[in-house]
Amino acid sequence: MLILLFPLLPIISALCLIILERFDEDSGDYLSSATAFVLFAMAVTIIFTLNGGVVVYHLGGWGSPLGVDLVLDGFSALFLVVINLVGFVSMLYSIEYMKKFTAKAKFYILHLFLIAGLNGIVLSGDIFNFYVFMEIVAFASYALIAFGVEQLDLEASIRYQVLGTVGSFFVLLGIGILYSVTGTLDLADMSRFISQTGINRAILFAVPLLLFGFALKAALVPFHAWLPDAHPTAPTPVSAMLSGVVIKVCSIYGIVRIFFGVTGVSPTLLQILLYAGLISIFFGAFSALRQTDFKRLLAYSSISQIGYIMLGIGTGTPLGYAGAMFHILNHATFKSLFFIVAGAVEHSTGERNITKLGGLSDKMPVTFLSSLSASFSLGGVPPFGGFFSKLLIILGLFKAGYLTVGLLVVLSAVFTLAYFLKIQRNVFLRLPTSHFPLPTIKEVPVLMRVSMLILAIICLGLGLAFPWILKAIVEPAVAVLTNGCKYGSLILGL
Amino acid sequence: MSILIYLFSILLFLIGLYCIVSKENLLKIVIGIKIMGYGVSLFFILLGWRRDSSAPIIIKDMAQNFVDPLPQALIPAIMVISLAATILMLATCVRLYEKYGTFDISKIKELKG
Amino acid sequence: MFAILLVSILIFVLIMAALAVQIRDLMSSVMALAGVGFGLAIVFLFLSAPEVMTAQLVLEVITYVIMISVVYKTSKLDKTRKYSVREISPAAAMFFFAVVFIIFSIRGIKDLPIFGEPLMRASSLQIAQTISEIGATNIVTAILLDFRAWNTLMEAFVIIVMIVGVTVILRKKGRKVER
Amino acid sequence: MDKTIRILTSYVIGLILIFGFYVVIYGHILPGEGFDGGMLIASAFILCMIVYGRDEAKKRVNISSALVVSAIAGLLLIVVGFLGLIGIRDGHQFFLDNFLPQGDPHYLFSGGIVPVLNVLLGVLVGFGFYALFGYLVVWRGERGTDAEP
Repeated sequence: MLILLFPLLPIISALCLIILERFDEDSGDYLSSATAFVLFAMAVTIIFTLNGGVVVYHLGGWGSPLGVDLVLDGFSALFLVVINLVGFVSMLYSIEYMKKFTAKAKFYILHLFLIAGLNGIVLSGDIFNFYVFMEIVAFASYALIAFGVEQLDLEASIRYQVLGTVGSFFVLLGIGILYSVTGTLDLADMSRFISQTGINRAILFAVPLLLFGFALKAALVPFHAWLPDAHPTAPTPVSAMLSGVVIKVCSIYGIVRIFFGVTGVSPTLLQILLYAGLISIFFGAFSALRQTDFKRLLAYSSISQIGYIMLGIGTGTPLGYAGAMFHILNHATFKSLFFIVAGAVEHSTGERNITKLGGLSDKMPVTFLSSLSASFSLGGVPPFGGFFSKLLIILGLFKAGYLTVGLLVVLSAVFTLAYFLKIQRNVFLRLPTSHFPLPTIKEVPVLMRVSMLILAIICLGLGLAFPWILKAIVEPAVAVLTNGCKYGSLILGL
Repeated sequence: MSILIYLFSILLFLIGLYCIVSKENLLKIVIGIKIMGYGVSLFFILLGWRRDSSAPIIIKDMAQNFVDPLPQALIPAIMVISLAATILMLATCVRLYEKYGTFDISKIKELKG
Repeated sequence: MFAILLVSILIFVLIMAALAVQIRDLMSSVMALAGVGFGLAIVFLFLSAPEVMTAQLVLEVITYVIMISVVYKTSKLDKTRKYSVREISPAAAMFFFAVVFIIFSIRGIKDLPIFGEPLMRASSLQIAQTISEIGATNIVTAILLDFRAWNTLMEAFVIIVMIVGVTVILRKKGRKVER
Repeated sequence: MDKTIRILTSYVIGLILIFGFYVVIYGHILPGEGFDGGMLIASAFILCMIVYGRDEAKKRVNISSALVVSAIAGLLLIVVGFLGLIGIRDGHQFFLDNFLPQGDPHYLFSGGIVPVLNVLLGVLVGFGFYALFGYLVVWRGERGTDAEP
């Protein structure tokens, strides 16, 4: 019954907020962060209680092919932790940060719907329900990107809306074909039917359609046009959620659940994922080196880090899968931490251009400390989490026989370290160059510091507690990927 | 015959895609998205049609073979989603028109790529 | 006879869609879009889907009222360049993509169940249990509001998110201090 | 709007409302659905807003409180779902379970919770689209929609 609360609790508190907002304008700060904390606590208890099991909840009491089911297994438990962790931290951060914007209560309503949609995607055992939750997430993020209603925000939002809706229609066409061939909308029933009757050419037509839609949501290289505009112009807690969680859940979860679980993964599909990931790693790294705007640099680095995860999935070996899953966890923490740091720098100095900033390390110690832990974790310095996930991916590549690709990935790790040291030097360490009012800058308010410290500690904790995390969170997620098409018989057995 | 009928919905889908890709006017892009939504809902209904069978409403003493009701249950969902997408885009277009004075994409291109 | 009528209306719908794309005057291209919508409503009637037809008609009227008011409030004419450079290069890429897309879709559609015989595995169970388990006679509403009630509940919240989103986008001033 | 339209709409609005309520209430017997019925009710109010102007419509139904009514309808939908979870019907503890009696199929009181959900969905969609129309369509240039309370 606990799974049911994940999508429902934020929706209930969002609806209460709509009613509450009528009476007192600036309400909802503590209601929404309380809901986000309860969700995070529930996600952590799920990790401890689940350990490898699968929970299925039949809604309305109907069986599998008739009604809609909620399915929770190792893979979605990993995503639940990621979503609710970043959701809680960005909610805590936005209490102070959103004072600059008008209509704060509406921000909380949309942010709660965003978390509800993400939780719904991860738990839905029905392919059309997965699409409806993807639309809730899409609409909430369109409105949140255009929250500060100015020329840049509206333009980034309209560009993301057009590409997002086109991607959704392609996914919908794929779902229609899958329904017509298998006769049901339930993922487990569909996967068992396909494993019995085998793949016919209609499914081979549906797979590229779905891949096109998911690649567009994941901003892989040919379709990345919307990401470098959407993430920098959004308010900071939204861009932390967007690049930390939304581009992962909408695309990678869909790819693994539908391609690995239902239609079965062919080697050519894995090759496509591998090389698309490789291209977006290098594209993201090179264009990130040229950027001068802090958040735009982070957006490009998101493209390259998503490439790592695609690469990990594309290797096809359990080691590569473990690296990809662990990198999802790592990337969510250090990328949202970096966006929060960028927001804190912009909050106190009002300046986003790196070349003009400088010497903030002594003025803003907490921000500097957390940005250090984020850049070490991203660069892959041993005690931090990032090192282990990249190591696993590279080992997976070598095991799968992609030697040249493995060397290229090692080279790309150097690039990622390069553009993050550039940030450290420009923003925090060197003396300010131009007319920069250094003495007037003071540290960000307490709540922003608390959220930054939480994420910084978790970044370090992921590295130190790596063996336990590997066993508790990553192993069950990898088990879902490796046993692929047996997903149907596993779920229907319950 | 069955391929021809399905091709109509795929053609409608492609016309919408063409309108989005090549037109410069924002409202034409909204119209293109609406046409893509129509194409997909037509495709779902074509999937669910059954030869010589009646509409899925049980009437007291009528024959019992029905058209496939499940795609028909999904269509209101798809239409509401494409409606919501167009209305959100129209709202953003109205605000963009107020800021830029025109719907022409080439003039709105303030964000570099 | 049925096939001829169905194909002729579908051809009418395609022509109206092409018109809606190419007409330069925005108000008449919205009218052509309305033609597509109403033509589709007739097609849905032919394919014996009355529920969907009412949904299509009602949802369409609301969108066209909103579209016409937006066009009336802003610019009535599509003043973009007639055959600009931007239009030729994507048109060629689009034509190539359309050809590849149609070839693959023909290959794919051959394996779909034939037009008249849908594979009704889940829905035949639902038809059988509508009267006995639920007691409603309109099977589509029974599916929407009881078998898949969770899905329709989330549809309703899509609408609420959209409305809050529109109020957010249309408010006068976003930031307290202009950036 | 000139005189003739005002007089005609005063007659037509009654018919649209009747048809809208019919579609919502008889949704589980004859073709009609929560979405369509709610939209019909909303289109009656929207016609009144277009013809008689915004302040006239606002006297009858306030625009920003329409969004609150649709949020309350959403909460009621979830409460009906939780009622199924408590297990009023013996042995069935599921969310959105059909716990009301089924009645005889071809008459109004049949189908368990389907008509209840249908009516709530109609209220949600109707008031929601009325609020949307109040914001989007009667939006006047630079003054935006913040002018009205």
